[in-house]
Amino acid sequence: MLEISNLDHTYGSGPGAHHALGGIDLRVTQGELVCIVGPSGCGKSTLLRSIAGLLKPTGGTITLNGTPVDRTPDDLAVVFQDYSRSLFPWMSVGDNVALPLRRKGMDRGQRRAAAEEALEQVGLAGASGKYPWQLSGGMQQRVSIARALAYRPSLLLMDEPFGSVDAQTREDLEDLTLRVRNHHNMTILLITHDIDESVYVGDRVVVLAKAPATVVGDLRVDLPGPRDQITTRENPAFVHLRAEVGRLVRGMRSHPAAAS
Amino acid sequence: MLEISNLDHTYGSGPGAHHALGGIDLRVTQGELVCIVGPSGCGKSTLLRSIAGLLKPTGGTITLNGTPVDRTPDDLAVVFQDYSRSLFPWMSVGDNVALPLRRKGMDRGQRRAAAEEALEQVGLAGASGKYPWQLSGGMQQRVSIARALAYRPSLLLMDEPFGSVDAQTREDLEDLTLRVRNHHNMTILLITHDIDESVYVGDRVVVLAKAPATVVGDLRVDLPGPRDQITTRENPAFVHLRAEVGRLVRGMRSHPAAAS
Amino acid sequence: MTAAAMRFLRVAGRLWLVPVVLVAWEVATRTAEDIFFPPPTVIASRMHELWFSGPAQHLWLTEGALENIPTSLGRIFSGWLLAGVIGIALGIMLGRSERFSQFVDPIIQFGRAIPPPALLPLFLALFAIGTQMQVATIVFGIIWPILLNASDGARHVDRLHLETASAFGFSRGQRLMRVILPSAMPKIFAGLRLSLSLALILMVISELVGSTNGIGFQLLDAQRSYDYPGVWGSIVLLGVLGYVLNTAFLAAERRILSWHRTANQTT
Amino acid sequence: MTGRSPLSSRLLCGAAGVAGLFCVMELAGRSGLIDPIVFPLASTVVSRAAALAADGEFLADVASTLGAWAAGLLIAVLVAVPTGFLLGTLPRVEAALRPVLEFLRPIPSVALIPLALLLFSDRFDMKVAVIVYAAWWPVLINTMYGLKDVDPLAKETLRSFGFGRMAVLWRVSLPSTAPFIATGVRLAAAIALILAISAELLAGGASGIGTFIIEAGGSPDALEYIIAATIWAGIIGVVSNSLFTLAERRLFHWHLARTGGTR
Amino acid sequence: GSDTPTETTAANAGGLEKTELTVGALPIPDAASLYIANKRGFFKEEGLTVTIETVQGGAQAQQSLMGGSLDATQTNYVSTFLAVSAGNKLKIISDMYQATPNSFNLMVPKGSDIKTPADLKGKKVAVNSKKNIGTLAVTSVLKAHGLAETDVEFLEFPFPEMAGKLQQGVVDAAWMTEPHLTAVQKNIGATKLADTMTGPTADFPIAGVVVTEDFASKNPKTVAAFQRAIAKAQEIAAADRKAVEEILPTYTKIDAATAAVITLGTFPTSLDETRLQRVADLMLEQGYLKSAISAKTILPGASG
Ligand SMILES: Nc1ncnc2c1ncn2[C@@H]1O[C@H](COP(=O)(O)OP(=O)(O)OP(=O)(O)O)[C@@H](O)[C@H]1O
Ligand SMILES: Nc1ncnc2c1ncn2[C@@H]1O[C@H](COP(=O)(O)OP(=O)(O)OP(=O)(O)O)[C@@H](O)[C@H]1O
Ligand SMILES: [Mg+2]
Ligand SMILES: [Mg+2]
Repeated sequence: MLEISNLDHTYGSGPGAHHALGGIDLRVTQGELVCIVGPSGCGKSTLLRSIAGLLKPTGGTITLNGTPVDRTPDDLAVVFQDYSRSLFPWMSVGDNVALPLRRKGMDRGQRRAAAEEALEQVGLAGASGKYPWQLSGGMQQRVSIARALAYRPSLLLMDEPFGSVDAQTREDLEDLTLRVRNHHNMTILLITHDIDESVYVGDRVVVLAKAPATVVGDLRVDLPGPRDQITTRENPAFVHLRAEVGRLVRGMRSHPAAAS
Repeated sequence: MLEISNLDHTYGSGPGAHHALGGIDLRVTQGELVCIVGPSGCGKSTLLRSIAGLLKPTGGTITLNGTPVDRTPDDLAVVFQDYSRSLFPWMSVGDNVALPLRRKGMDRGQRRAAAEEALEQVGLAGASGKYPWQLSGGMQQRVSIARALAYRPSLLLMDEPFGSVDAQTREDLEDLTLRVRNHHNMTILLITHDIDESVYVGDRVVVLAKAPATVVGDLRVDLPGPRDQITTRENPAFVHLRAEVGRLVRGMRSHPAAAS
Repeated sequence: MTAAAMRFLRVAGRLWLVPVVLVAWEVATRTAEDIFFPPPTVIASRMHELWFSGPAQHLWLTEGALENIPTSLGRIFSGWLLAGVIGIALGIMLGRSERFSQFVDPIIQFGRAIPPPALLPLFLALFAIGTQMQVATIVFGIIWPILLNASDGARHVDRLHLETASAFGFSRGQRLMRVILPSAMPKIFAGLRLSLSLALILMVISELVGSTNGIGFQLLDAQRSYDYPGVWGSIVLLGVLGYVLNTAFLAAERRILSWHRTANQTT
Repeated sequence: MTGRSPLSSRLLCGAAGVAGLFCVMELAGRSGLIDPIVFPLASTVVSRAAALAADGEFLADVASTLGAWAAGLLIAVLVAVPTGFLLGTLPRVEAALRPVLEFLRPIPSVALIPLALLLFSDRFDMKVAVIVYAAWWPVLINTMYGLKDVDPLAKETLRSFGFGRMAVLWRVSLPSTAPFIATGVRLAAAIALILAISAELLAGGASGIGTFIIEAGGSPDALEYIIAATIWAGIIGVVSNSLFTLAERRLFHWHLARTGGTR
Repeated sequence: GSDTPTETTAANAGGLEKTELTVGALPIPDAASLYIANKRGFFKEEGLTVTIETVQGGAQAQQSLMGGSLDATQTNYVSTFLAVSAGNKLKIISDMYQATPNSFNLMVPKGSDIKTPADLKGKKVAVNSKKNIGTLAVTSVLKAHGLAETDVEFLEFPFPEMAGKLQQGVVDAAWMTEPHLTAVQKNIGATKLADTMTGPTADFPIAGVVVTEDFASKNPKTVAAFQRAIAKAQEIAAADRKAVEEILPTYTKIDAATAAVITLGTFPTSLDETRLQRVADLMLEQGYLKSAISAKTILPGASG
């Protein structure tokens, strides 16, 4: 579905230039949930923005369902890392969630209902009349998740979507994401810093190395589904994978094949 | 040093009002590092803002070193949850970090050196000439940590300061915080969603319950110092405490005494 | 392609509309044959005669040009600078102090709506006739965009920026110079740019009364002598001056607000 | 926030400010600092202005000026905002038009009135044209600067959901620029009033505040009349500005809440 | 609007090309006959509906003529000749106002050192508009006292502000007309230095009504009707000062008491070519005109 080959990006030019992506190759099939982990500042968000067509990479190609991405592809949703700035302060929370649904040709009532439902799923029932700036950080983050999920995109890009919520809510949101993915056969790319999370939630975990970013590991997560917060995390395969990813992120190579 | 009694805050008035804090009592002594955990949207940031004098609570009192807080106290630093908006886009990263140091009576060269040092400590050596919007999310968060640490305040308030960085960096920053605290005898209040972190880093963990926030648990962390990422986390006392905090956050009381 | 050729093409790309407009104007006026609307070539030759037919050692400027253009420019600049300083200072005070603004706001809104020519008698009473009075008129006429935009910019600083400033115990001066001023800067610049061209307009108005030199005076003189090419020449001169000033202003703005431009760039 | 109504305190403080200015002017006149022959006493002028309020003819003048003012301002805003968006979003168009626009901007509208007289056979049209010419600049410039201030992430958010240029313009750029455009409109409102009066002053006509001032010019008490009429212009300015501010507060409460508006 | 259909019919019977006229007038005594004619129905009798609009000055009014928002306007003759010499095609259709002694004086502040116009050398003189009747008249006085136009500095101020300027010493003398002349004597005790309407400017023609040449040639009957109405009003104004005093407060802010004491000019009852020629000649002599203009060319009937 999504094919990225030799993706390269340099910010700026001249002496202040920053080579952020250094030839990334990645292939994601329909319905897959790929987690991307890597050190802070390595280029994960840059990669995501390129896929979303929000940034024109300086090299390489991205194709989505066979067509090259040169503008924002259709049927895509993004949960931005800087979620608070991506909500519109002049709209109520409900309107923020409902707005993209216009593109789906829903009428007013349907949009409203879908928004309410999505907000309820992320634990914000009753907040739809408030404004984003009346919510706490974690609540804002959940609004932006609700907005993306309500949209039911075929490709969903999430940039550290669960970073500002408490452990309990985080688990609930992870499970919600898995549920929605299964129901609607979405393809999801999820950036996270939580290694446990990446293994728990992902079908694959891609590890990026730093400056310029390259893929240093690409691990298939073969855990029995449906996943469950308690049993899955106790599974020895989970514990093993998590240690493996941890080592990769810390720069120790687990076995030669994983190195790029 | 810091005494909070019966703190109460309601946002807005009339039918849209939100009762965020419902009588919080808390006492922090000089040099203590208190972690605050609680579900998303429970009122942690509200509490922090009240202590920083940025928000006038609707009830209760806060005293710092004997004087009531009605405006921002001296010698205080804050790492805001919304770190990216708290950096000034018109200044370079180095200037952002160096600016508050003027208050400390440092001259230009000293300020510059202190900023460079703080940036290096958070792993951003060489970034001081860049602008905040040229950095990744996690890097911006580290700039705001560097700014706070370089300032060497006697009271440091941190609102989910390590949420956007990778696991490795997170551990480094935790240790850095502990080191700086020990060197300069700072008092620190740290809000986090990571229960492990709260136990690892804190002298005490305070658990807040939701809507309106009240203190439902206040656990002393009696772990041998100096702490260490590997040995401390393997300590049975650590494992026990972390389970305890987890239960409290999830709303199950561990034992009657912990309830407020 | 050489850098010089590139630069030339860039400038040409920016200015292509100018000759188009000029030709259209020439054709339209030549066909209309109205004495009130002389063709640009006639205007140009009148401008040449008025200002640019002087001796070589004066850079071909005539005495009329040397007398009138620098005086007027002097008035514009001193008026604009003064208005900038007063407008920014007062605007920020208004934006940051609710109290102060409550007391002064009606007076300001009142002053804003008063046609500057109507206040000429007051300025004539308060200031010495001549440049002082004219500068006062210019300041009064152009200060409003700066004042309003500055107070708006200062009032609407991102709350978290202010909170950061208080959390770190910024002094009043730092808060002002490092937080409020930079974040209000884009708006202040919009105000400054507006008032720069307003300054030209007000310069003309202020030279309409009790004045003996300046571009505005020449315009008036041409008007009452029924010298239509002269009138148009003065108007064109004002336009050209305005264009030059604005270009210089934009160049300065680009340097000062560079963070702003790149920070808000969309990819 | 204090307990008492912010509106009444606003009115009280404003009144105090105005009273203060009045006293200063009156004292300056009485002490001889400003010769009353040169600039009449504040009390004389104010009583003259008060008398005008009961003068039916003057009220008709005011109504006539306000008509042209409202029409001119409305047209100016309707033309300037779309143009500002066009120029703000299409840099190439802006680059091509800039020399022409920047050439036109400093041309005094007052100098254009004689030309407008030649072009328009209807006085009202002439007034409106001159007002539009002068009043659209602040709206245009503020719109363009406001557009530069739009958070790029907000725009990207909508784009990522597949919305087109127009939708982004309409749903993100417009609302987030709106408060700044509103400031431009407030600036333009005052300029429009000034131009309405100036146009009447230069061109004459059957009625209008400017015409009133011309008529007063033949009187020995001309200065008093002129300044009294000017006071009414100022009052119109204060009232219209308060209305605009009120509307802004209602429309852009989100803007105030997010920025340090209440501090 | 034409409110009474009967009159429109009457007008059409008279063959008028245009029955509704908009006429510009300045709020000064010069325009009295226009208002008298309107008030007493002289225009109506001729089948004309005249709307009088206030204008600020001759130049703008002429532009309104060209633009079409005015059909005719009051203007002073100096402006008219200047405009004609610049190529404007104008016709004077009625004479309205003529100077009398002491109607336009040079004033100096109380206790001024300037005793005769000869003392004005190097001094500042306020006029309402440069290159117009004020400078023309003052210059002719200067010439009579052996000075030239360049020996003084002329500054422009509106009439109402001149008192203040004299008082402040911004100007040393001011050329003024009624009602300001009376007011300045009363308010600041200013004194008369010279009457500027003597010698070459004695009984000088001041103001009349102009239309565009185009208008005059297209609407000869309307113009004639207008002239007849104005002539009737001029006769009343010339003969009966009370009539003028009565009409003044209706279109200016001059009150009845002031109207009773000010010095008025005279209201000529016919349009006389030779009188107008004096203006053109004096302007030529003082360099206001580059070449001679025959007054005849700007009277209706002659093609200019
Ligand atoms: N607009 C920009 N201009 C210049 N450099 C940039 C810009 N945006 C990002 N960078 C640089 O590119 C690198 C990668 O940034 P990116 O945001 O992709 O990192 P990331 O992997 O998402 O990090 P994090 O986990 O901290 O969010 C960083 O080193 C950053 O400094
Ligand atoms: N400006 C405001 N107006 C109205 N309600 C607000 C405002 N700010 C916060 N609240 C409400 O107060 C409650 C507590 O908010 P707060 O930001 O303190 O939560 P938090 O504990 O920091 O949550 P998180 O972990 O998600 O950041 C939330 O329910 C929020 O909706
Ligand atoms: Mg990122
Ligand atoms: Mg919070």
